[in-house]
Amino acid sequence: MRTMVQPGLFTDGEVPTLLGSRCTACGAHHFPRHDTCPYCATEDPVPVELAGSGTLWAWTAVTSPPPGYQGEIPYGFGIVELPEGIRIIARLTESDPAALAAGQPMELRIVALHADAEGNDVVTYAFAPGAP
Amino acid sequence: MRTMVQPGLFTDGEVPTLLGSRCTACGAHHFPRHDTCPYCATEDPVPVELAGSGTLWAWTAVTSPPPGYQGEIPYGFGIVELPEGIRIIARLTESDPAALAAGQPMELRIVALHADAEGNDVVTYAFAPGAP
Amino acid sequence: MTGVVIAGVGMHPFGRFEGVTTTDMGVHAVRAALHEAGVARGGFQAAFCGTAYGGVATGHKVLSRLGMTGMPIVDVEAGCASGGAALMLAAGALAAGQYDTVLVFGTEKMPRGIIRSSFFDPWQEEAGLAATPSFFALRAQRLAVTSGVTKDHLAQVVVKNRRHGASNPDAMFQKEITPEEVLASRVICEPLHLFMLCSPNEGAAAVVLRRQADSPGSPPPRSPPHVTLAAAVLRSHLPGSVLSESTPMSGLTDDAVPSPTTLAATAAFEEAGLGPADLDVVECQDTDAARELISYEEIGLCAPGGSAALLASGDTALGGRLPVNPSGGLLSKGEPLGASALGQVVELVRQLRGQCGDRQVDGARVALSHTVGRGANAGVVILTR
Amino acid sequence: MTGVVIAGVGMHPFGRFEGVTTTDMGVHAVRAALHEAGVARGGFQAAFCGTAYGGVATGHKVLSRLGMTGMPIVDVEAGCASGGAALMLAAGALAAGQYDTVLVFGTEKMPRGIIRSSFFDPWQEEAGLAATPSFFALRAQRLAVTSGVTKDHLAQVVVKNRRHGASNPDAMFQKEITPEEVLASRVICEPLHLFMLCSPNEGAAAVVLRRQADSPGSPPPRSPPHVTLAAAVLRSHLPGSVLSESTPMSGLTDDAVPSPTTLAATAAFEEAGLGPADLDVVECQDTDAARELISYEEIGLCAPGGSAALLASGDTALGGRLPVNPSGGLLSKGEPLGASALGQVVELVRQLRGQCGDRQVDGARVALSHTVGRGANAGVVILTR
Ligand SMILES: [Zn+2]
Ligand SMILES: [Zn+2]
Repeated sequence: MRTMVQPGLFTDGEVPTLLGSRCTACGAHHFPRHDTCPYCATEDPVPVELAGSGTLWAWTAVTSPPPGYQGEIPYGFGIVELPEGIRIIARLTESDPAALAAGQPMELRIVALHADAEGNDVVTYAFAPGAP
Repeated sequence: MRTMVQPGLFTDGEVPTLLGSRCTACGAHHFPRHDTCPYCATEDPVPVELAGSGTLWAWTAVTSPPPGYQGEIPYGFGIVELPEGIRIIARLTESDPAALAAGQPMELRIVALHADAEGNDVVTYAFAPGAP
Repeated sequence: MTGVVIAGVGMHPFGRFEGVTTTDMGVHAVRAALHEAGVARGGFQAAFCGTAYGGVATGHKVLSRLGMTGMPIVDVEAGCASGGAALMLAAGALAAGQYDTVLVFGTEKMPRGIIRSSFFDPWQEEAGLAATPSFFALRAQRLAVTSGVTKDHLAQVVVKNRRHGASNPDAMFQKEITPEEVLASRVICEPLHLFMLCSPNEGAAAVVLRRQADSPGSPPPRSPPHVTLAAAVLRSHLPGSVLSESTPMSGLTDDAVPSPTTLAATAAFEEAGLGPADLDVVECQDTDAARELISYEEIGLCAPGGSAALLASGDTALGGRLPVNPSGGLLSKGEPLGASALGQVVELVRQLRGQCGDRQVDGARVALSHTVGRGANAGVVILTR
Repeated sequence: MTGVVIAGVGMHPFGRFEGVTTTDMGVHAVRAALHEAGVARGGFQAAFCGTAYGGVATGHKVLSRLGMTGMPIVDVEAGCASGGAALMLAAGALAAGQYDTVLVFGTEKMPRGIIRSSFFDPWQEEAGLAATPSFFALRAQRLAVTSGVTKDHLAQVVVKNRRHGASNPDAMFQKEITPEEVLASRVICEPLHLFMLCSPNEGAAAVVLRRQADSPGSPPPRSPPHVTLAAAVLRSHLPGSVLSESTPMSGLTDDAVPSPTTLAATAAFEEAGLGPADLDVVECQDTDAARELISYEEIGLCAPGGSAALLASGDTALGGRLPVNPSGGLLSKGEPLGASALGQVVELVRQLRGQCGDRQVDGARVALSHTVGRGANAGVVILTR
């Protein structure tokens, strides 16, 4: 069985998506979903599914486990720019910084973090190098 | 073996004493020892041994273990007035509030709290009903 | 007088709310207060957030969620008086002309179970001296000596406040209780029984303050009667009393040292140009039943030693001369540290506006809020209309 | 101008001090500052204490030990900018005429090991996204793109600050380091190596502020040259940057949103009636080596994109046109959150007085202190003599 690290962040289907929102007043996109637009304080953003692919904007690798993390190290950590005009903080499947390049295509994946007490795989969103 | 819950608070001899200080400027007594008088801010209190007996000023009993406490419950908890003109918060050996009375004589005792990891008795100061 | 008016208030009920975060509650209260004040994004220039357990950047998380950041946001911790401290800072900054409009809020989810306070040293814990309710019990016992307070009086405080709280939709306990039920609850520390102690819990409260000079000549359409902040004072303890909220290990036999509450109340009355006789309604610290009675004496609602008699007279119950804790007090509401002082202010603003329904104090024009807690800090706020 | 002067400063060295408590360190720093200001018991009317990990009533414990309580004591938490927030509140209250003299101090013992911040949600921790140094690394990597900053530049920041710190008796590391040693330390997160990150540690700092109107016409005998608080500003973040200290999970591709540091610096320069060109010495946030370079650009010490060139010019080293972090910065001193901002102020006051010996910036007359941390909060203080 798979269990999401947090409900409401992403869908875990064949083609996964990130669950964001869009402000109907200023047009900005948000991730995770907001009930108030952080950019203009309008209170009625609409839920949207964000694009599943984007380009790499910044990246590094985490080499020792941060607080509360039980998965494997090292892992990639970076920022992916989506066509909606937003940048997302995310895990990267590639943990060798030298194997990545600015602007390269990235695709959304759902990846396993660790097994929980019931033996379920806890999964989260991540980006992987994609087809050019 | 016995070990003090905190060094510098009391002596653990045949006739135990509380280790206080006295302000040479305003004459007030302190417990525990202070390096600055809390009452007049003078910086040179002198160390003194406080009287080993006093009178009961207020008391109750603790019936469930407070945070960080590993000893037995219930135990007495109260305030004893010493002839130096100070009132001391202390454990009481008597845990039945009905067995105590305002103004009754109290005597200093060193009592065991619990055994530490090495099997030593951790001891602290307490007051017991004394001879009238 | 501070020259500051209350432009709006908001509240998240006090209680236990599974799945609702500290931020969620803060957003709820702040949104309500801003709405009432007619203040939108950009309409205030600083924010003060009271919290004790909210953690890093509590205020920022609330305002980020609302899309309202950029201004100074300061998180303030002053124990039970956190909200009072935040109000004092905000009022001072407004009076200085630093800002025109300031947001003050508090939000808190108290940990469950016995709360381990970082206030005590490890040896105090190990020796069993970090027994918070015991200190309350010793104060209650002394009150029997100085003021003739009996267990029946203590039960009566609970009965009164729970009766008041029964009509407060923001209270945790909205149900009356009998003296017999109070005295049948288990003894925590003689003379205090379980129901004589308030419950640590969760909640949020928010207040928008505005400089009077910048207030419109007539209140905006949505606005109820103008409430003015006549004083907001914070004081710490002076050494001397072994039973002070500063929780020392010793004290003097000299009983003449004023409490932090007396220091704060005296300064607040002076700032407001008012005295105890001018008060119509009071919200005071009732962490335990005895604490309410001590507050009567320390604030000056009665002479020293007179608290049992004042309670017995019925004056401090709804319908009496000077209702105390018409909200139900902490004994009905519970105590979310960072929010409790502002929760009192919200209640009193609503009392002064005449919005309190069944628990309304008729014609209230002058109100006092009082909190005091470990540190020690005492906060006293006086409001008028 | 705030109309406020620095009457005295004091400091407990930054480092690791086994058996010395948060209170002990605060007492040490406060006592020194009060002594320098010639202020005794009763000589100040309010106290503001910055701390993040000190726990309940941190300020009260320090002042209780000194026998100086009764006045309002407020504990302030604003992350790395806690001290800056406390200074801003104190300066505002003095300017408002609420007080004549105010004590501001910060004291901190940071937990050892990886610090678990309550800032992040549990799911962020579980997903490995609560990786604080990684955010710093991403900022450093972007700085390579926008400003041509290389690993050699990052190493050079460390070398410069450690050289400065070698003559600071209050610093944790008082030993120079070579670029080779920096680059040989292990990689924490590309491009950041271990020695490019500051160490969380322990320490305290204190400042006594006085309203100018109440200062004696001529400084008291013991007093060194008068230092004036020209500005003390705190700002939070505006949303937009995914790499903001507010640590959002997403941001916009719009890069035009000003950082909290830029907001605070702009407001501080305006309040002081000064600009970056007027500065003689700066202490800025160097949590990591890249952060110092980002600070150059955000404060306006150089144009956007110019930080690598400014560093390479040698201008920001001791002996250069505008020395930055003459104290050695956090890279030499370590970072006790609640004390770090006031530690900068202590250093700058001593620089303006000409008391800094081997690390003295000759003839310094205008100084700027800058801190920024999670929240986000940025504090900027400008001092002049
Ligand atoms: Zn919007
Ligand atoms: Zn003295």
